[in-house]
Amino acid sequence: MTPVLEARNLTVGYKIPGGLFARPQTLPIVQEVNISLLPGQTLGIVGESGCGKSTLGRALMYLIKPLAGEVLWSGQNPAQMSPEVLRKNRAQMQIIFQDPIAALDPRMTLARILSRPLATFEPQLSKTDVQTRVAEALQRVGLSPDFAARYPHELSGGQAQRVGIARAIIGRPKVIICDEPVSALDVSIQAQVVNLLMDLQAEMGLALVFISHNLAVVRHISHQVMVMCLGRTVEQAPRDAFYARQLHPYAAALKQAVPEPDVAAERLRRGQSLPGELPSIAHPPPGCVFSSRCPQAQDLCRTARPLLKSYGSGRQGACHFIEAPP
Amino acid sequence: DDTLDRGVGSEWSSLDPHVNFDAAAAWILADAYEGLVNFDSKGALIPGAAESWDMSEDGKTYTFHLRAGLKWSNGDPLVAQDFVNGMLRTLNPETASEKGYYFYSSVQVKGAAGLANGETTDVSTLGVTAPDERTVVIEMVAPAPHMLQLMSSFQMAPLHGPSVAAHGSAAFIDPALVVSNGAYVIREVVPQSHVLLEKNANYWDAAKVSIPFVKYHVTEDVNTELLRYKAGEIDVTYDIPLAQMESLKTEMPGEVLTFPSTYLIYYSFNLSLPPFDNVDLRRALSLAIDREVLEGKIVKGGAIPTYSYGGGFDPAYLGPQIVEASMTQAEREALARELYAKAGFGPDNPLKLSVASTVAEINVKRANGIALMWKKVLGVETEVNAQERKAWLDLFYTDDWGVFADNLVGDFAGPETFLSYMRPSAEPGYDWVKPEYDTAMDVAAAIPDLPKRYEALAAAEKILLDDYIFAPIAIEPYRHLVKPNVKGFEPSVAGYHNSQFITLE
Amino acid sequence: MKADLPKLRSAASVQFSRFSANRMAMISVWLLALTVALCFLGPYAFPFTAEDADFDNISAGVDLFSIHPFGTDDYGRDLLIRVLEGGQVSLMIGFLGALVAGVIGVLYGAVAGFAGGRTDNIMMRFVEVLYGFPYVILVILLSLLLGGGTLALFTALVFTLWLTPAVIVRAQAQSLSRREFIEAARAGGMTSWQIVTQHIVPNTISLVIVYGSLLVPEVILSESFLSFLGIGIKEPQASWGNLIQIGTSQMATDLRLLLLPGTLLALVLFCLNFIADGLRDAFDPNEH
Amino acid sequence: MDCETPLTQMNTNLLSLHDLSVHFAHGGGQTTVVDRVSLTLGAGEVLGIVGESGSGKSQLLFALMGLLASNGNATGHALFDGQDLLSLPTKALDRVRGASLSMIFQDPMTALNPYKRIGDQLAEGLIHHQGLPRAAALAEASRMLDRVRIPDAPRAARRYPHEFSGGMRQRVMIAMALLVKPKLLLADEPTTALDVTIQAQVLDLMLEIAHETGTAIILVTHDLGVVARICDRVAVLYGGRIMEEGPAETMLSDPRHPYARGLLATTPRLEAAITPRLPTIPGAPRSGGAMLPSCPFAPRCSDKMPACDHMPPLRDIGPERRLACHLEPAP
Amino acid sequence: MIPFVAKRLWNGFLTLAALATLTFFVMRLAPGGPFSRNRKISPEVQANIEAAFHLDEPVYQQFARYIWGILRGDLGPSTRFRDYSVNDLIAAGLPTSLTIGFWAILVAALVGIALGLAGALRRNGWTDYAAGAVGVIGIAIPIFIIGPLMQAYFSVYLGWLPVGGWNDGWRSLILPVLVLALPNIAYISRLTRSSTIEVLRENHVRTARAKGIGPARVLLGHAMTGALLPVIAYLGPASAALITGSILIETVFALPGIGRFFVDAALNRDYPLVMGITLVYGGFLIIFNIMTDLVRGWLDPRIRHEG
Ligand SMILES: Nc1ncnc2c1ncn2[C@@H]1O[C@H](COP(=O)(O)OP(=O)(O)OP(=O)(O)O)[C@@H](O)[C@H]1O
Ligand SMILES: Nc1ncnc2c1ncn2[C@@H]1O[C@H](COP(=O)(O)OP(=O)(O)OP(=O)(O)O)[C@@H](O)[C@H]1O
Ligand SMILES: [Mg+2]
Ligand SMILES: [Mg+2]
Repeated sequence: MTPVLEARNLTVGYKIPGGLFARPQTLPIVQEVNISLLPGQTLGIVGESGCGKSTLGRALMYLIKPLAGEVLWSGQNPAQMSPEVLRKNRAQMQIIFQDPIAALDPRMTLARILSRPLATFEPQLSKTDVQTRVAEALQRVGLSPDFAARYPHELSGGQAQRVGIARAIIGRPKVIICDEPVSALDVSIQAQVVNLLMDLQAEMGLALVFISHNLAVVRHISHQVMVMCLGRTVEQAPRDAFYARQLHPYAAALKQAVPEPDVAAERLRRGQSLPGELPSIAHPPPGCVFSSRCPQAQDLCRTARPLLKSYGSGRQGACHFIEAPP
Repeated sequence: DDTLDRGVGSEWSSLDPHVNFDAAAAWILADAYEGLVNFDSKGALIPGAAESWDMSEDGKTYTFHLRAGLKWSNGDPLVAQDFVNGMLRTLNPETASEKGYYFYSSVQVKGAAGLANGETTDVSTLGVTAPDERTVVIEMVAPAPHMLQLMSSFQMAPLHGPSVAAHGSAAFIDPALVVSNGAYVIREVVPQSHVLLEKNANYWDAAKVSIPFVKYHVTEDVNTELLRYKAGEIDVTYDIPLAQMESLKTEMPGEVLTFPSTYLIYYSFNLSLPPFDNVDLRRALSLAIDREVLEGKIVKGGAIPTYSYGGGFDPAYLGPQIVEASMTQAEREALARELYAKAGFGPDNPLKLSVASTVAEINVKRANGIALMWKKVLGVETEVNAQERKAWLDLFYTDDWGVFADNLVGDFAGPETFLSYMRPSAEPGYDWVKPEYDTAMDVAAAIPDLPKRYEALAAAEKILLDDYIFAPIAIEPYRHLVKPNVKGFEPSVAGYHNSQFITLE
Repeated sequence: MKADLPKLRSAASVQFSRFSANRMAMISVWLLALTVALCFLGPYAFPFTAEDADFDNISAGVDLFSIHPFGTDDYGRDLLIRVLEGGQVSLMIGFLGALVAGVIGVLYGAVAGFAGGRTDNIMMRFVEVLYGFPYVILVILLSLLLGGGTLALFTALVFTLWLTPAVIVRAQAQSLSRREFIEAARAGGMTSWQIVTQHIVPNTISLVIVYGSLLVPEVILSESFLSFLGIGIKEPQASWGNLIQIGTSQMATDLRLLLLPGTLLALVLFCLNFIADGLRDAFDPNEH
Repeated sequence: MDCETPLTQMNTNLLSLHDLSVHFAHGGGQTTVVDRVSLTLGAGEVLGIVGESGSGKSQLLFALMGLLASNGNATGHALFDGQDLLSLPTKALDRVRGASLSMIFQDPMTALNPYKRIGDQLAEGLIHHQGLPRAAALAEASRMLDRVRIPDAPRAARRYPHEFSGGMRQRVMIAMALLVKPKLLLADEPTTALDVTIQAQVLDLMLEIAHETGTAIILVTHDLGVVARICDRVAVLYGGRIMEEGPAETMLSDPRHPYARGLLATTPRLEAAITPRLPTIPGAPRSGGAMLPSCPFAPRCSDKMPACDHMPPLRDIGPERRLACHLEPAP
Repeated sequence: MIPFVAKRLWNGFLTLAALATLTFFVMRLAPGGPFSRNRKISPEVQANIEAAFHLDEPVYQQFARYIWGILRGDLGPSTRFRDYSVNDLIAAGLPTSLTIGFWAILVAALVGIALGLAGALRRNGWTDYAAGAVGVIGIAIPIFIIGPLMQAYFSVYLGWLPVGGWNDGWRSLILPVLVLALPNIAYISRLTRSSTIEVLRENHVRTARAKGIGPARVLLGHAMTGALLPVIAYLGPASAALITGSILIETVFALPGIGRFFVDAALNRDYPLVMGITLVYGGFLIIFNIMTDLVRGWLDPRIRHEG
């Protein structure tokens, strides 16, 4: 099967103004990332805040042009598509933006926002059909149909986030890139939305890229998990293997730090967060990106960057000191 | 206050006396330069740099005798050759002056045409010579009694060769470089703003010049000029807003000055475009215009209604008998209707025409008035096609018009400048074929004696008027507001008001 | 799951009701409608037309109970009718001109600002060339090419008036196209044109409405300037621009000639001002 | 209006809300999104508010800050430091806001001024309220950025919001609110965009500063883990009403309200077995609409009874615990 | 930034070249020439005069000559104002136009923005209506009416200020500047009001209010930046137009500026002068547009050139 979404050695960055005399510079953010996503599969991406997850998501949608490497949509490179073909292909993919409110046009009612993708995907729909579909989509994300008449500024944060989700699913795309899609939802609705995405996946082979900080949710929905740190993949593994044991110390630290709704346990963990400097993505350290905070860091880690290596059964890690997995 | 502030309307095109073509700048130049003759405060011809002159028997040669001891403003002696050089400069194609036509067309100075055309560059072919330092001799091809009118500084300014040779056109505008021979010298020039003149101590008649400074202000907008006048910034205006003529006459009775100019308004018909080839129709249209109402009540600019073409400027010229002039308006209108019907038009078959006019307010107003009169008297449907000036000029030569709101400014206050303009041989573009007129004009042109010449001209004018190739409308006046303390600013048909004859009280 | 459809009020009907709740705007709409009706119907109430000159009655003064209630002009034509008929032309040109200039400018600017980069650069440099081209010459050429008629007039009016809205909208579009919802629209597979018309333009609407309301009088007044260059409304047809022009030249002696058309124009402007504000508010989803 | 506690008694607390309601005018009608909320908060106390999405948490905080949208208005009383925030004139309110009362907004993406450098935005409050010179304020700001784990803080202070990731902006918001050392910090889902390691650090920082300066915190969150980590007390909001309130320990170990119980039960856990579907609270969530006299949770409640047609009052059910439910407290 | 400016200047140069070329050729399609008069002079003489100004050459040759002239910094002789070269005329008129335009745009921007902000803050209150009325008046009463009225009152009746001319220092400046600023005040205030209303509701303004820094600083420090972005875009071409002279103002106040030269030149088919002023205006326009883009980039980092 060809992957619906693939990234090969993808490097993405931003232009930053270059000061008085200089031309704008390009600052690479995401570096040499490889992704391959089959239909019906979910890739969970977790990682440090500011490590380039959203940037990667945008690049996968070809909203930012890669600096190097390539993105492939069902084997085709959007860089080589005509604008029209690009647009059509892009419509098959959807993205749920991290910032729910900013991604909604303040001058459109939800009805218009939600019927927009339908006009692209199913232009033949009648007006009442569109209305029905909009109402249905709202309900599926736990909003009542009469929200359709509202404007974005009349929504709560979670409601806006759900509208973003509704917009992404309404056209029944092949791929959805979800950038922290449930962060503002209470657990019950969060569960409802995750269930919805999984239902869709089962129904029509939807492929998902699921960026989240909630490791429990990621565990639930993903087939593959990828951990990013400072723009690079530090670990990639099938879900069960990953949750059973993390190869990379950062991934392990992440799992350690997940808070539990248990007051006694949590109180004990107060003040026990990872020490050490956070490196800036603009000036990445020469060695391992995690070296400044890694409890096991050695001199080698500070001077040589570990490469992403395979450790069998689909597991990859980028650390000098990974013990071979069982 | 030792400064006389005068308005000059819009910006002059040049302060170079051999190039300037504007009437307004002519005031400034008449103050700064003096020709062989001059005009007094009433516009009468008086001796200028020349104290006297003689005419030959055949009227073709004039000899001017310069005053003794004439000087340029920088003290250099002014000699007869300077006048000859002035004319040569005007005629020289390199000067790119349009004023040469005074010498080869208005009067025919021997050799002038050849020099102006660039046929020859040999200055000795010119019939203007300076046999000695105080004598200028001008030979013409044909007698022309009006030539004296063309000997003032506007046409006949002398040339201070060294400064022009050294500095080019800057020699006329840079106060440090200007050398002139008039009652005043130029002290300050700010384009679009003003020119300041100061009394010339080296002027031969400097003792009689009373105002030390004269400042000419550019004020394009007449309403602004009026306000400036009211605020005391200007003593003599260039013009008066038409709409305010009446009220100003009552508001400041002694200060409104109007008198006829050589600016003739007439409406030409396109002879090569039917139905205007029909003389009856042309006459009908002319008759239907109530010139009194038009000028007195509608345009209100103080223009003098006229039925003739060459008359009204020089009182000595009586012109031909004109029947229209002695009819009442009712009679004219009756006749007009009759002729209109005769030409085949009527209420069911109204004439439709378009008047090509410039966009100037006064012209549009007049055109509108005439259109409404034609409509009322004859039922003619008129569209006023107001065009920007250059387009209007161009339009004339395209023949793509029915009626042309025409005008002509005479070179001097006499009939001949107008009548010779209409000569078919002069190709003014009216498509009027009339050998009789050319012959009649030739006859007149050969007569050196003025009264006899005027009789012959009147005969010619009769031929012209009888064909109604145009409808004469009115003679535009000069309109000035003059502060009560300004004395010596008096009516002058040619429009000369040299500051040297003005006094401030 | 099947949703029962709620009865939704369309955005347009919400906007309409919001607009009609704005008292000043509604008064203005009625006043404007009244003015328009007067201009188009009023002249029929008189036994003569705007072109009938009454030479015995030139420059008659105001006498509300006479046949010429506001007097006559320099040719004895009834001033009131001329002002009303002038209104027909001016209002038509004003609104149509503003509309056309506005639409062209807004779309052009929105496209340039949204497209950015080279396209934007070329489009805006073109605008600069048009800005820079000597207007007087342009108008003269237009009158040569198209004759002095309405088409030339209209072209001359619109030719430059669309440039400024284009510049303003382009600036807005530039900021907007960096916003995430535009990115979302692009991600949703909308064509650039759809994004421009459905996202960019609606988000500049309040500026556009306000600027448009200023364009109307600008068009009406520029028309009189154009008649200085030989194109424009030709006599005997009246227009407010011309009437104001004539009135201005006589304002020192006969203010009446200026006041009548001037007041009507000012009235229309005030109405537009309030209507624009009302529309602005009505289109603003944040208003309640 | 029926007062449960006399106003004077509230003065001992840093903040006491009394029957605070928020209404939105809506094309003629009115909707109530926060309904008669009464709460108290002592100095240095950390109160967690959890609740359904759209239950009025953010609006409650906005009401306190005087920042409701133009169509919103708040009624009731909110005594803070002896002043009623709801009736303070803007001028007086401005002496409180940003000085002793600050807020972390839920939407960090749009809440930062896109036209100003991060550092300037942070320093502004200090300059205004504490009269610090600009340079000193900027230095403070970059120190605080460092504490919220923004890498390369001095340089970051000179950058603009759009150059920051979502989580970084959120931390900037946190830094901004903490910088002025307020008496009360209103934190609206402050760590949603942070990975758990940084979240832990930031929460620690908030506590640390709260201890240093005696700052009380109202923390809105959906993450019961976060509640467990730093909250002293928790209030559960549903449909604009407080359903249950009590100390964090007991609330998390022994929630009484069916909704609170549902929340705890549906929280996804790392150790749980992977099921095809995540458990949810059955029934459709509320979505605005008119306030009914009934309990807003009733339609979804598995223990629904006829009495639920009337909203039960918030009653004391144990030490510092209050509950608004007709269900008898479990034995 | 400097590379950006350099690139824009280069583009501007190309624009100017395009403008010059277009104007040069298209201008000659207009009827009439610099020396057409209603009294027709003989064709030979006419030809001689035109030859003196090289008008007899084929147009492309004239163009080449013109370009060569520009390269040497010589814009050629004026045909309407015969005593001067185009360089002289621009040097004489531009300072006046610049001075008046500069003050007018300054006054218009300050007053317009202030009125707009006031209107936005006190929406549908008296301040707003008053600001709106100023706007309507600024637009409805054209310069050729308000100018004479002011002259009649302040100059003729009160005698405080000169009616016209450019001889009275700052006193000559006041009326033209005011009258010229008025319509621009209208535009600027209306645009400002509209965009301020919008910006005031953005979330980041709410954040600013949460800081308790007071309404004035919220407005000036936070809301205004966004609100001014479209206004600044408007100011680019508007400033270029004002600074290079307004024909109406210069006529009504009898001021020696290049706005009047421009129209006069166009009406008289003074090709070199039209070209010269077109280039000056085009140059200013391009520079102002670069400046507004820079200012907008400075205010809004998101649109900062290539940022
Ligand atoms: N301007 C407004 N006009 C009308 N209703 C509004 C407005 N703003 C918010 N609401 C409604 O008020 C209710 C409460 O919103 P609020 O933002 O307080 O929710 P929340 O509890 O913070 O939810 P979330 O967790 O999703 O952020 C929501 O139903 C929302 O739709
Ligand atoms: N427009 C921009 N210009 C320069 N740098 C940028 C820009 N946008 C983002 N960055 C930088 O890129 C990095 C990655 O940003 P991104 O938004 O992809 O992070 P993220 O992984 O999504 O983080 P979070 O979890 O906090 O949302 C950040 O360090 C940010 O500072
Ligand atoms: Mg992100
Ligand atoms: Mg919220």
